[in-house]
Amino acid sequence: MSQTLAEKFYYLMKLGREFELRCKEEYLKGNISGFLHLAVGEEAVHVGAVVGFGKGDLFCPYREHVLALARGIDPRLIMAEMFGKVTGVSKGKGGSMHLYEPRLDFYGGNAIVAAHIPHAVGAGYARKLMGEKAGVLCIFGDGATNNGTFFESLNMASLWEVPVLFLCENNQYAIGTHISRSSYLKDLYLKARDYMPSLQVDGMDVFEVYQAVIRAKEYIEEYGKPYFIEALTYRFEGHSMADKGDYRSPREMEMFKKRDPLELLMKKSLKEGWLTKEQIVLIDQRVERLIDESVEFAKNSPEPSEEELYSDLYCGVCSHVIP
Amino acid sequence: MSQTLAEKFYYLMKLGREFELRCKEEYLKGNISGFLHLAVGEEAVHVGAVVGFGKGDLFCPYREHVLALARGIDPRLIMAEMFGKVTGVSKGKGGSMHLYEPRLDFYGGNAIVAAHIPHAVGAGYARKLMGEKAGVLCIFGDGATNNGTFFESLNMASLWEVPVLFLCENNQYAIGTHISRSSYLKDLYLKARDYMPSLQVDGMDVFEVYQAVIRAKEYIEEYGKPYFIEALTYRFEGHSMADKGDYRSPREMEMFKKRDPLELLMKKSLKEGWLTKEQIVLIDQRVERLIDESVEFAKNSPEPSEEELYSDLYCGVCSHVIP
Amino acid sequence: MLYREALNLALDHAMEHDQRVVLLGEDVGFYGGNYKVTEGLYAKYGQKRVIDTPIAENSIVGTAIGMAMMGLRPVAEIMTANFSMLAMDQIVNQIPKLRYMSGGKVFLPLVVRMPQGVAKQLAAQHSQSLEHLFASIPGLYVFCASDAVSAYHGLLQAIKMDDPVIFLEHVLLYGMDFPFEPMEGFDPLRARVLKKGRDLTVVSYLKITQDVLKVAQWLEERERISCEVIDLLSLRPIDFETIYESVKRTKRLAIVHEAPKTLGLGAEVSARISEELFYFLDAPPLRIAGEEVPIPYNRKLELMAIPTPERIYNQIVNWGKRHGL
Amino acid sequence: MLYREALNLALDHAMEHDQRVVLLGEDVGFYGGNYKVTEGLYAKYGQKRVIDTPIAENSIVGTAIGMAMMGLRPVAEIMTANFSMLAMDQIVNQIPKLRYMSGGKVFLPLVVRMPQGVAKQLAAQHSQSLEHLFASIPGLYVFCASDAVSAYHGLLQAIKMDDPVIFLEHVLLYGMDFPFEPMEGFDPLRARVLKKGRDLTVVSYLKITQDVLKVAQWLEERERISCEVIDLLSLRPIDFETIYESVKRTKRLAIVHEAPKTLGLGAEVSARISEELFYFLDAPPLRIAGEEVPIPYNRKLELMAIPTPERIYNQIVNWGKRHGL
Ligand SMILES: Cc1ncc(C[n+]2csc(CCOP(=O)(O)OP(=O)(O)O)c2C)c(N)n1
Ligand SMILES: Cc1ncc(C[n+]2csc(CCOP(=O)(O)OP(=O)(O)O)c2C)c(N)n1
Ligand SMILES: [Mg+2]
Ligand SMILES: [Mg+2]
Repeated sequence: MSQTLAEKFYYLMKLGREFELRCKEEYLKGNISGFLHLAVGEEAVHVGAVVGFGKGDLFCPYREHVLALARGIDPRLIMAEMFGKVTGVSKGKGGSMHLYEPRLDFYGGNAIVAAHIPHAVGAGYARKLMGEKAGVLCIFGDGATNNGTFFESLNMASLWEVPVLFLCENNQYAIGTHISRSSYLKDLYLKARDYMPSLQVDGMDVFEVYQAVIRAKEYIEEYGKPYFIEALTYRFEGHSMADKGDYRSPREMEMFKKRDPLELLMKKSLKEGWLTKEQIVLIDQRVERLIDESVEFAKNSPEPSEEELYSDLYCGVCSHVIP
Repeated sequence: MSQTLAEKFYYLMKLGREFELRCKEEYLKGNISGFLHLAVGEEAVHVGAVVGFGKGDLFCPYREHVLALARGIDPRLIMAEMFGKVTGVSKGKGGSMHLYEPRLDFYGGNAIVAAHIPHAVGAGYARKLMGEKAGVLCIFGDGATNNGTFFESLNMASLWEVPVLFLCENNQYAIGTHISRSSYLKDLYLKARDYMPSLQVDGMDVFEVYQAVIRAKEYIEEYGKPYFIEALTYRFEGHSMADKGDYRSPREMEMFKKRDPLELLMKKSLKEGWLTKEQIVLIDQRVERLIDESVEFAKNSPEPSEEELYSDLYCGVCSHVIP
Repeated sequence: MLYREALNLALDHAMEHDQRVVLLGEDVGFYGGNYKVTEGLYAKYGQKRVIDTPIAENSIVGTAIGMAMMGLRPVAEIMTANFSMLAMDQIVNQIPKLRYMSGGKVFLPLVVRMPQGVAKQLAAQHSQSLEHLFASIPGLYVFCASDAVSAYHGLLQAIKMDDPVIFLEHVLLYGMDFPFEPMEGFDPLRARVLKKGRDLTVVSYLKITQDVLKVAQWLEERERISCEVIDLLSLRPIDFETIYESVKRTKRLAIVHEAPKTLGLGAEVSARISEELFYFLDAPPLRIAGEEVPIPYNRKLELMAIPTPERIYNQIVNWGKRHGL
Repeated sequence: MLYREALNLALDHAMEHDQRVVLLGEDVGFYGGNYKVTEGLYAKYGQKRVIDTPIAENSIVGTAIGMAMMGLRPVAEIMTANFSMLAMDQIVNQIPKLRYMSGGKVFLPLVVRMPQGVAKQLAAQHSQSLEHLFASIPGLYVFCASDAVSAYHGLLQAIKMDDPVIFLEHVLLYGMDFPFEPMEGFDPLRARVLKKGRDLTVVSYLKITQDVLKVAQWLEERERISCEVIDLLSLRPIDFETIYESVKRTKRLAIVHEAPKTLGLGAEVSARISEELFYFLDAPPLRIAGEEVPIPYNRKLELMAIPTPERIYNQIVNWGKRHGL
């Protein structure tokens, strides 16, 4: 069990890491533009949560490449989106912050902080009303928990008994502002504890995240009610490509890099015998191939045609259920 | 001490009660229009808080006649405002929901639920920055505590150490919606307890409100930090003149009317010997005279002239401090 | 039939035939709605489909979006348009962009209903007309209704559509009684010609259409000026074809609305007519609109701030005199 | 001088001379501002006067209002205009109404600064131009700046005013370098005639004014069309006097902006010019504006969605041909 899991985690986290580092390269080459937010350092949260949650809808912030990959969206389609190509998951109209794949229950990518949180609540409400019990996973940052919409959503979810797992990835920063300068409460799970079960986990340990999410998912499905997890993590890169991230002390950065979730997982897996060096090399090679293919695919894909400017704005159709 | 206080409370609460009942009459006669929200039943909160708080800025919701009277605004000017006359505190342009008197540190009257809460935080910040320590009293309803702006304000006030007393008058209803249908937490002081000292008081007992506010004020002035009080109360009338309030059971209404704050105060004052029957009669007469005068004044006051339509929109002047 | 009853009928009809239709908003359930538009529906459809919400406008619209993404067809009520300013992030940044940004993968069959306008002495924060804010946003539909028939059919059509619609009502219309006869083939995207005329085309919408009809009669009777009255049922998109067709005949256009003139809907209509029919026009398009002030509480000032039938009449007559009508 | 440096200079100057001036917003303090407009001010004036805020736009503006009521002169930064939609309650329902509703008793000497517009592939939620939403609200002033001089003086003047001002910047201007010479008697309420011309008046503002200047040169060189270029520094109120004066001479008006055409500022300018100068006009006023879509991520589509210098040029030439220019 741990073996299969370790392999899966390592694959997805490595894929996430390398995919994003490649995005960075392609950004510097000018193939990707706009805001590019990397989750390097936060892969354990993203992968642990998505794998642990399993079936159910995902609502994500703009830092969502790894989440999309973990959900199983084809990396080629994601890379094509970043390149602004018509083959991208959002036809090249969304870009890095707006990846969508409803067939895999993946609902973005949203570039307005906290705005997707009520979407998740509404989605959970709908699923429950329609008799499904999988529930919804909603991911957002520490900064988002200072926004009123977050609180409104906590209240609605608990009041209406909506099956949502609120997952706060606390990387301590909102762009250049440390949490101590923006939130009176530093332990963010406190913000939810009066509304629902709420706890804090080590977001650098993919197993810990995974297990907490599994438990949360069980609770959500059993009771049809919300749950809150705060995962402590850190982003190794700047906020976006426009930010060097140098407002953080080298000491602080070092401290967290020592707990690189990917390395932690690798070391533990080797030590516990879940993975061999050879397996790791094989996975690494597979990841590299996949990413090369993705970039190739993206490069060779066509741009959207001019007609796309006005397509996808309105559906222009009506339901015929109502006479 | 209790004697002087009892007299003061009785006078202000009686004035508030009779003033509002008279407003209702004048409304039915067509002399007052628009939304008229009465605080009948909630006078102990309004009077206890304003008297207890003493010096400092007041920020109120739209149910603010009694608060304005307790702050010492001339009832004639309030009544004139209700009549839409140019002699009103807001020149007849604001009406019932928008009473302003900055000379008495009274800053409205706001008709958007919860919108004035950040104003109070900003005001407190400014006062503290300018070296004043009186702080700010901010009053709002139970319904307002479900709005995101409320939470944003709690966070800012505690983070920035702003001297604000947040006073929630929990009358259990937001228009026709009972608190149990709008808030997961029914004890509203819980919403603030992680941010600042926070407690619940009996809002029908003016002494209890008063004493809690005195203690809160001491804390605010000493530490320059925020404080939260939830006062449990009830409104005896409908939400506004447009609402009959009949979504509440007669049983519930009766139960609360037995705890009419004005009667509670009167009984206690008589029993404790703080007030005599004769004193009460004298106060009642004084109140009646004052209200009659207010209505007379309002009636005899002129309407705003046509030029007033475009006045008070912009100041059109500049500060000369900056060269 | 009362306007509010027509709206209620539309909601009831939609909920009865489509399980996916749900209502949400402040006081819409147990209380029956602040303006009683949802009365009776809570009892009939239960609290899971008629949802009382906290006072949290941004998240009311936000949850409606999530519901719509999953296949429900939510109708959210914002108690009045004034409070929709709290929901502007969801209305401007989310609703009209999600389908586009997702390359068509997400669609939002939702309606956000709200009343607006000047009632009587509700003062500045409760008297606004804000249609132009919504109507300026690509990706939204903005519908409105000026009587019971357009209320019933317009709202029903908005619910049926797979696209998001902002549906505007007017506080003063709720209690007004109108003849009501359900009709076939009602299309809110087409403007209605409520009265044929020769000399002048008058465009309006919502409550003020009722005033315009009265003014048109006065003009006919007192000045022998024959107005063609066009009632817009959609403010985004605006059915310009119907307006062009009319103005080509009348050679003159007036547009009347309650919102202040500056950047109001009249600006767009006037600009478009100049662009398309410049050489047809016998007079500059006339805008009759609210004053550039917040709405004051005092009744006299309040009535000065918005176009009354008298003022509409006088402005048309004076403009007509200046421009050879 | 860079545009962002000019803004920084204005803030610094104001803070140095007036203790009551405070700054607040996300990342404005320790970090120096997302676009570095407030760089250095935190170190110079301390954290009490340069206040880092949580991500809570409605309450950022709300606290600024409270500060202004007490006599401070806050300058709030909203990181980009897109996020101002979260603050619309305070911007629409509070700021422009408080003075009026209080019969003049409360005044709000505050500025809300924000950049807007299309940068490069930031997609629909980060690329909006929303000036018309603010400019339609009575009680607000809406200023903007198209170069370093107007940035410096415009912002400084906004801070000096006892009235509330929404101050719009453009994301693409921040890094642009301009000649800078402080001037006497700068008045943001007056539009600037940046270039004199005979055949046509072109009105614009913010970044696109820079494009218009380029287009005016091309038109002169290639088509011998002489444009008068007017740069608006205030969008509410608009200085129509300056526009009238110009159009009376040129007989033709074009207005250019990045926001979508429908209900954009061009609608108001066009409508007003028709109303006031109907008999002077040799051609219908021309609006050159953004397309009616959210801004797409793909660069090719993005550039199709907004007026580029080439497209401005072509539209003017074609319109000129149709209308005898
Ligand atoms: C409502 C809103 N305000 C401001 C921004 C600008 N902004 C983008 S990301 C960000 C910081 C968010 O921090 P956090 O929620 O902790 O997420 P992280 O970036 O750390 O993953 C800000 C302020 C925005 N996108 N939306
Ligand atoms: C933002 C906003 N939403 C809705 C309303 C309509 N409204 C006016 S009062 C009210 C109820 C407020 O309840 P509460 O805060 O408990 O105050 P109370 O009336 O009980 O004193 C509502 C929903 C409003 N004025 N503002
Ligand atoms: Mg963060
Ligand atoms: Mg209440």
